Amino acid sequence: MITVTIDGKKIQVEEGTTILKASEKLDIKIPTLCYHPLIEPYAACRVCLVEVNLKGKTELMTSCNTKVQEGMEIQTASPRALQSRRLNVEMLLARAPAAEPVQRLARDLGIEKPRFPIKDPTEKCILCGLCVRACEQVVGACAISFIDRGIERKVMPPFGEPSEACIGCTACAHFCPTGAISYEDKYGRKVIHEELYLGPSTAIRVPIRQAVPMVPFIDEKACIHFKTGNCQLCAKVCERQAINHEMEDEIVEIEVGSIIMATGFKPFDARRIPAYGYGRLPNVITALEFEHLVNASGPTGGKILMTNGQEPKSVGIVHCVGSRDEHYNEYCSRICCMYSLKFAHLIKEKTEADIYDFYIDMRCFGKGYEEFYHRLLEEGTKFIRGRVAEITDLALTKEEEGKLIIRVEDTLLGVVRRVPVDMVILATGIEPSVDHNQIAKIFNISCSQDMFFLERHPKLAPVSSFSDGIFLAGCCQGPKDIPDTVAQAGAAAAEALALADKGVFALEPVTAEINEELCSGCQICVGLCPFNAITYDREKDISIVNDALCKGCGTCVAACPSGAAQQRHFRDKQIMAEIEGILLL
Amino acid sequence: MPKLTIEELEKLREEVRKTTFIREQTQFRAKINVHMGTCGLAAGARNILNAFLREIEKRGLTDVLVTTSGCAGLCSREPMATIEIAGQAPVKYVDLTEKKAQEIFEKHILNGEIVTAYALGIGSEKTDLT
Amino acid sequence: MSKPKVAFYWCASCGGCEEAVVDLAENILKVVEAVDIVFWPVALDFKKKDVEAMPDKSIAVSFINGSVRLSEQEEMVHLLRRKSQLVVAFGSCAHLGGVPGLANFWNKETIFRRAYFTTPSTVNPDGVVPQEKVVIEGKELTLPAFYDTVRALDQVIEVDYYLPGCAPPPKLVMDAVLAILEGKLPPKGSVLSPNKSLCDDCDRNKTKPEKLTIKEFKRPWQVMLDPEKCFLAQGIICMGPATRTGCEERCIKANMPCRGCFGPTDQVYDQGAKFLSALASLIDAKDEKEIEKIVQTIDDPAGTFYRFSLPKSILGRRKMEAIK
Amino acid sequence: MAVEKEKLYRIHLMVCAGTACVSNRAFEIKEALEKEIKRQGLENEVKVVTTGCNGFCERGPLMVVQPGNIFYQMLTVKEIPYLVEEHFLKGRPVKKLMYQPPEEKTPIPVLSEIQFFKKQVLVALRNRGLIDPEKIEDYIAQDGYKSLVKALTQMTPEEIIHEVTISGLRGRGGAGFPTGLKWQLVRNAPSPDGEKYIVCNGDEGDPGAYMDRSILEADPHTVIEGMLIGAKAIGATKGFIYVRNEYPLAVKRILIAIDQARDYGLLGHDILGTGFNFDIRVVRGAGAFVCGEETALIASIEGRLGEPRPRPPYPAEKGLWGKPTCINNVETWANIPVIIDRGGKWFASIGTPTSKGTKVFSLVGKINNTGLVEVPMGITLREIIYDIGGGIPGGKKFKAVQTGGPSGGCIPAEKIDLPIDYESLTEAGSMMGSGGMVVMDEDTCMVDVARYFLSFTQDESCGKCTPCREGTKAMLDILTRITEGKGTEEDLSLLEELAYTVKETSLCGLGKTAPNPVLTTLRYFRDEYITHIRDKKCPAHVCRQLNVYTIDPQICLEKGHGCDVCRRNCASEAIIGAKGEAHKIDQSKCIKCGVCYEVCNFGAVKVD
Amino acid sequence: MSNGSFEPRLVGFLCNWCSYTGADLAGTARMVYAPNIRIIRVMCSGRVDSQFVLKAFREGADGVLISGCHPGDCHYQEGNYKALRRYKLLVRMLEQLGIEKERCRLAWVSASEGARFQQIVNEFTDQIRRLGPLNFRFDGGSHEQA
Repeated sequence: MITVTIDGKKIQVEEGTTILKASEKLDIKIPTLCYHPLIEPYAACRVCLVEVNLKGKTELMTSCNTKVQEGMEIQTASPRALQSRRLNVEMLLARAPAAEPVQRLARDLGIEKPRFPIKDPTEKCILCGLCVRACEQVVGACAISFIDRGIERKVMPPFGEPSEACIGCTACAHFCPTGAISYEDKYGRKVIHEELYLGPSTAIRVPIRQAVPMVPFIDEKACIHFKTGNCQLCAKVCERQAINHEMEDEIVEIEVGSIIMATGFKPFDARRIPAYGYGRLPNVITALEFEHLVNASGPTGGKILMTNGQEPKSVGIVHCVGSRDEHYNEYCSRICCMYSLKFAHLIKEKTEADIYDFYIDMRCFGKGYEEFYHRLLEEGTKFIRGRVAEITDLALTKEEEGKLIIRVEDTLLGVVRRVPVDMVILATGIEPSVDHNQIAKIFNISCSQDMFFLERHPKLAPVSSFSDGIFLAGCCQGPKDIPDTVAQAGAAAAEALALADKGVFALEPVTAEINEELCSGCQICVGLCPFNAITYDREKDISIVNDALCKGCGTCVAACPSGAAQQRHFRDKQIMAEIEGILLL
Repeated sequence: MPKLTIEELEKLREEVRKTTFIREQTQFRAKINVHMGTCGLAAGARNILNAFLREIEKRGLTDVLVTTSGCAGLCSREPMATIEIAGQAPVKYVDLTEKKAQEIFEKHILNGEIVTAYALGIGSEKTDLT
Repeated sequence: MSKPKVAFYWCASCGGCEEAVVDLAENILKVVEAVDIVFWPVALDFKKKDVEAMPDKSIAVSFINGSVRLSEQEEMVHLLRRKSQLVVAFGSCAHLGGVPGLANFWNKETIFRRAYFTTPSTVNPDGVVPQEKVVIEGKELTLPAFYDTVRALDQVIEVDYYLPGCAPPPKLVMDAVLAILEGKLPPKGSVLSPNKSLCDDCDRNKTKPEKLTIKEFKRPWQVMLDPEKCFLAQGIICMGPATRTGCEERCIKANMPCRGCFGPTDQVYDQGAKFLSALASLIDAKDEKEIEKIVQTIDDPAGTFYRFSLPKSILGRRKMEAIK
Repeated sequence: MAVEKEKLYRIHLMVCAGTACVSNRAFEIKEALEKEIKRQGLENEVKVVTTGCNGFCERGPLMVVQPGNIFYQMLTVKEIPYLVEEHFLKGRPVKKLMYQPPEEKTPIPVLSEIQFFKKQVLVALRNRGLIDPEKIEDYIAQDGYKSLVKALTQMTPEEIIHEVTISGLRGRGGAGFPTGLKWQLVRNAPSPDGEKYIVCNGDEGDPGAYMDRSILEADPHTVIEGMLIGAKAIGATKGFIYVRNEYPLAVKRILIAIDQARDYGLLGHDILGTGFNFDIRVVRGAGAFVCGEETALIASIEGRLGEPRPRPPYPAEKGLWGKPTCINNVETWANIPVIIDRGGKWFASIGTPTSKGTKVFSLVGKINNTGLVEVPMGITLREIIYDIGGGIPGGKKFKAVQTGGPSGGCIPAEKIDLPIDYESLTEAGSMMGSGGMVVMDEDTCMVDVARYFLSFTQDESCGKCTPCREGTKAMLDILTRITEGKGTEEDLSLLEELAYTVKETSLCGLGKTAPNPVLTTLRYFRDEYITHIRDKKCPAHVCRQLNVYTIDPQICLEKGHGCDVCRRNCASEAIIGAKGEAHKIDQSKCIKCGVCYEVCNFGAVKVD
Repeated sequence: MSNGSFEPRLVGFLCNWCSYTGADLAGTARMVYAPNIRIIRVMCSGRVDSQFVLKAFREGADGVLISGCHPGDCHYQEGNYKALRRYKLLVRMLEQLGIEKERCRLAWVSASEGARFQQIVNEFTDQIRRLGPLNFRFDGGSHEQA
């Protein structure tokens, strides 16, 4: 351990600590510009100079990188240090007048105006090199570096053209102390949002604050480590060393008796209706985004705000977005009406905005639903019956300026109306989940017209699929709200338990069987069986019937060209005899 | 040039020094001055000069200086050369031939005895020697 | 005791089976040593009365190929049945009725009209038609009767064994002859070939897709046939799955689909109908009009499915009254 | 092993082929000589040898005839035939081509007698003019690689370092860090995989300094031998010679030397069969002055942006690719073989108590004998300027001398008797630096000198740290304003504050020494700054904006008869007057370009 | 059901889940339908092999009815589709064998359509009666005839 005195205070620190860190322990603040705790010190801005007296020799040293030595006496604000710091800051102010940290530092040091000519009043870059070093040390992409020399020195990608090495991770923008780096994607839209932003923020994040378990996860697509093998800052700063980038998903295979398919649904992508302007017009948000907005643990802590951060004065809720529409989905998604009413109620409660609700038919089928609808009517929500044609920001009259105009044909009044609102919530419907088809293929579940899973029988076996032992629950079988889903889940669980409880599986008596000596392995029967009960054994070159799966329809027996397949109780011989007997007289 | 060992380096040093010594050497034991006036040249002074050089080379001597000078005036007795051993008076030899030159080199330069048969006269015309 | 007597007889057939005997190449010598051929009208000048002169059951085995179309053939077959211990139906015609059996779509009258009148190359102004009896110059000439229906051998006499194949392969014939000589014969009435369908040892079987379906049926000449791929997977009708194996896939190896000449396996009553059920099930369509369109792409279902086995099919022939 | 037999010649013509003489058409002289010798049939007797820089650049192209050490200078192709016949054939040296000191009548034939060479003590330049740099045999003949054999076979690394330490040799690059100590540090520094490097710093960015160049051109092998000995001492495995790409001839010759050394088994694997491995790679500098600084040089060799990094860690602990690295200047390496050969004590006998050995200075500027001089430490300025340099041309008064290039400072005339060594120069506000010595006479404007050197360091600043990048530019702006007569009093104090801060807070040597020219000129010639600011006058008339050009009507009329030359050349039509009349300058239009002053043959134009 | 003494003999292959139940419903609901039809129960219409149809005609049936669930209703999902495909190809072959297309009919009858079954059978019987007897005889041997 090394003892040094800083501004008169004695302190003991391990070997190798820098003067800056030592003074931080004594919460003495030394100004820095080109220093960042997570990056190797660069000692280029010379603002962190302090006067150091070691064995009689006093010298100005940069505190960010000089390591303490036994018996050092350090003065962080000695006149000599202050004077040199002031001149350096003054020179930096002349170079980058618009850089806030420099302005702040200049004010602290009492500099009004730099005595040197200002080349560009809007210049922010102070050439501290943090961006270059972050790109090299943290990200490992080395996409930008300093070019030119002396006064002409600036930060550029090679030849000034966009560099392929850049992986667009905006690390440089985040490390830049003066905001000199702005970032746009190729459409010129600001990627680092100044305004409210509902999307994911960082590569390592807690999904939502109400997530169970409330544990952060690493989004591999966004995390730099999986792109360049570097960074791992999160692992560095995590005190409990709980982050290990090498962990990978494991595929675990378990033998089960029955499977309950609860693969859920995917909300309708509102972008598919360009007329509603989602993704193009600000403040047109989907129901899920509003849910995120109004949630207490959401980005705004539950306050309903527009992207510019103010409260909307008028809100439009549009029903049946993507449902009951032959261009998209003909079925009704059942849940949109009720959650739209909930939204209307929440908006009324949290803001003074007046609410317009555009519906076709108000489907309040559940217990207490209709009563809730009447409460909404009393609260003064304006219900307009008609499908919304378009949402546009093209104002025709004065008060429509800066508003979102909802064009709708009001079928009760029989007139086309233009309703200007501040914010529009699109009540998007329900669609089969993203990987619905693959799952259906894996579990050999057939789909009904509307692409949801087909139950074996709507009334007699609503929760079981055609393959025995595979049951369906929730929206994967069709749009439904939470009460119905819970009920169905209970039924599916009961069915599964019933199966498990029996322990024994009653075989169908009338199944088909294939005589091994006669079967030539022509596989014609394999393709016919809707229950995949027949599999072709490549080594023995014969087809084999799985008694558990065979339902006994006999289609394969009729089609077996060599007569090797027979159906118990309905053998060819038996039916031939029946025909002869029946036609005797 | 294959890699050298230390001995070979030293041998090479001696070898090369034999030809570059004249760049540094300032004192010499003997000086041969071949007169290369136009007449001398015509009479074959060049061969004589080369003969002397060969002799030095053969023996690898590093203390014998060979210079030329203009016509010594006695054109009829060309080719001529003045041999001077340090500290002794210069001796002028006349009507030289290569064989005579070799003989003079052995007797006069190496053993120091003047070959009176071929000598014209002893003593120098000039006093200082630069 | 003396060598067993063997008889060959040739009824309504193309004669290919007679040559098949010669196909044994050098093995024919072994056969000739072992047996004594007493009746082989196609090769040597045997006469009917020679057979009549033999005592009953004196022929060990008689190989009868060809189906029965004329009264003469019927008579000879009955004669041979009487004279021999074992009768072997040699070849598809004897075994199933063969290609001649396809005539059962017509009767005698329509056949004679086609043969002697309407074929373009026939010039028969006088309408001369062969008669069973005719007197020329005072002498009476007789011809055998021409039946309306062609019958397979076992539909006329009792047959002990069948040698399938439109021209049974020499290996099969050799095995049969040896079996007979050594007396190691399977139970009477069985077909001397394995009781599985061709797919069992066809190399193309492994190229069948997991779910075999057919969108459109095509004739072999309409498609560049892939030498490795299963014909059904290429939309070509191949009777392999419904036909008994044993022919070592000589047609398929020549890149042509199997036409079913070995006949059905034992469990199948009617090769044509059975194959129809199998093939129809593979049609890849659910809508009725769509199925109708695909079915139309098969030109001649009965002709294709009953190419060798019409007489032995359940119905055996086209309904007489329906023939005009 | 028979080395290709060298023929014995009776005369060797040592033609100087340093860059200066080459640019003075030395190679044409050589061809002319060879042609002439052939014509005279002397090709078997007279050998023409091209050597490195002889040092007396003022008098190039030059040649030394051996034996006899006859020195010919300012040769022209025209005189070669006469020279060959007269001297080489007839043996009569040609007087009119010999060096004749300005005041005396008789030429001095023998080189060693010439004043310029007499006071010089050659250690680093010992083989100057004696060997053909492109022939290793010549170097070996001059006891080349003898020290290497001694070091490899008879000395342990510690003994070598001990010898260098007691020799008192200090870094010739400019900082003057004791070489022995540096070698000891690098030897002791731990290296995980045992890898250590030594580097020869041939960047020599200072304008006016070219001693490294002439050593590399004249005697590359001494550097190689020095590095080999250093490698043995330190335990380095690889060596780099970092040479400015602006020295093409030096690069060519060092590469040839390395190849020849490798062929002879003096470099690479199992050197001289002693099992010692060491190889050298030449890295060409891209022309950044900052890359002369140790850490920037390392970055440049590693292929990174040439910018210095803070120290510690010093290159001795963590240098090239993180391994311990010893960086020494070309001249430092050149001294090593001599020290090993003749012993540290002999080397220590030369020089002052604190600065041992000799130093090569490039004597340039207002001096008669421009050239390279190697003088023992402790020699006084006066001896260098007057005895060796031959005084100031044109009888002008000596005003000051600038040492250490742009990082150095100016030493005024009063300090002419200052003995030259590291401490004395630093104390005087300048520094030894690489050895550039620019002599200035009364016609030099000190402010302009400061401005020139500052414009150099400002342009060469790598721009990494704020004080150097911004400070040099600010100082330059102020100095430019002063030279244009727009300077104010505050400018002066701001200039001083800037100079002090840049010197104190810059990250690397360049920044720390850039203000020296300003600080020393302010310290010794503050009055000149005042006259520039207050009187808006430049005593030396160098700052043209401050000059006032007038035409003396009388001289113009009587001597020049109104020849109108000045009016025709005046670009801004500031001169009025017709032919035959006295001309006048309209001060409002005059942009003070000074053309009229130059073209007027009659001295009618006056400047004050 | 008059026109002379010819009473057509019909064979019906009914699928167990729909047609057979439908026929049973017709019966329990006392819906009279022509007795000419003789019913053979199979688990699914997909089980009906073309051999059975030929066999029926061979044994003297004048008409054959194949009946299964409506497409999409099949208890085994796709059995009826296979029956439809075989029927389409079979009727073409029957025509070639001299049996009129009408003599073989495919009809979808679901479990609740007792009335529809009655109407189909009666109508089918009249149709065959109009067509007259098939009496498929020929002088060739058959299996039994030795």
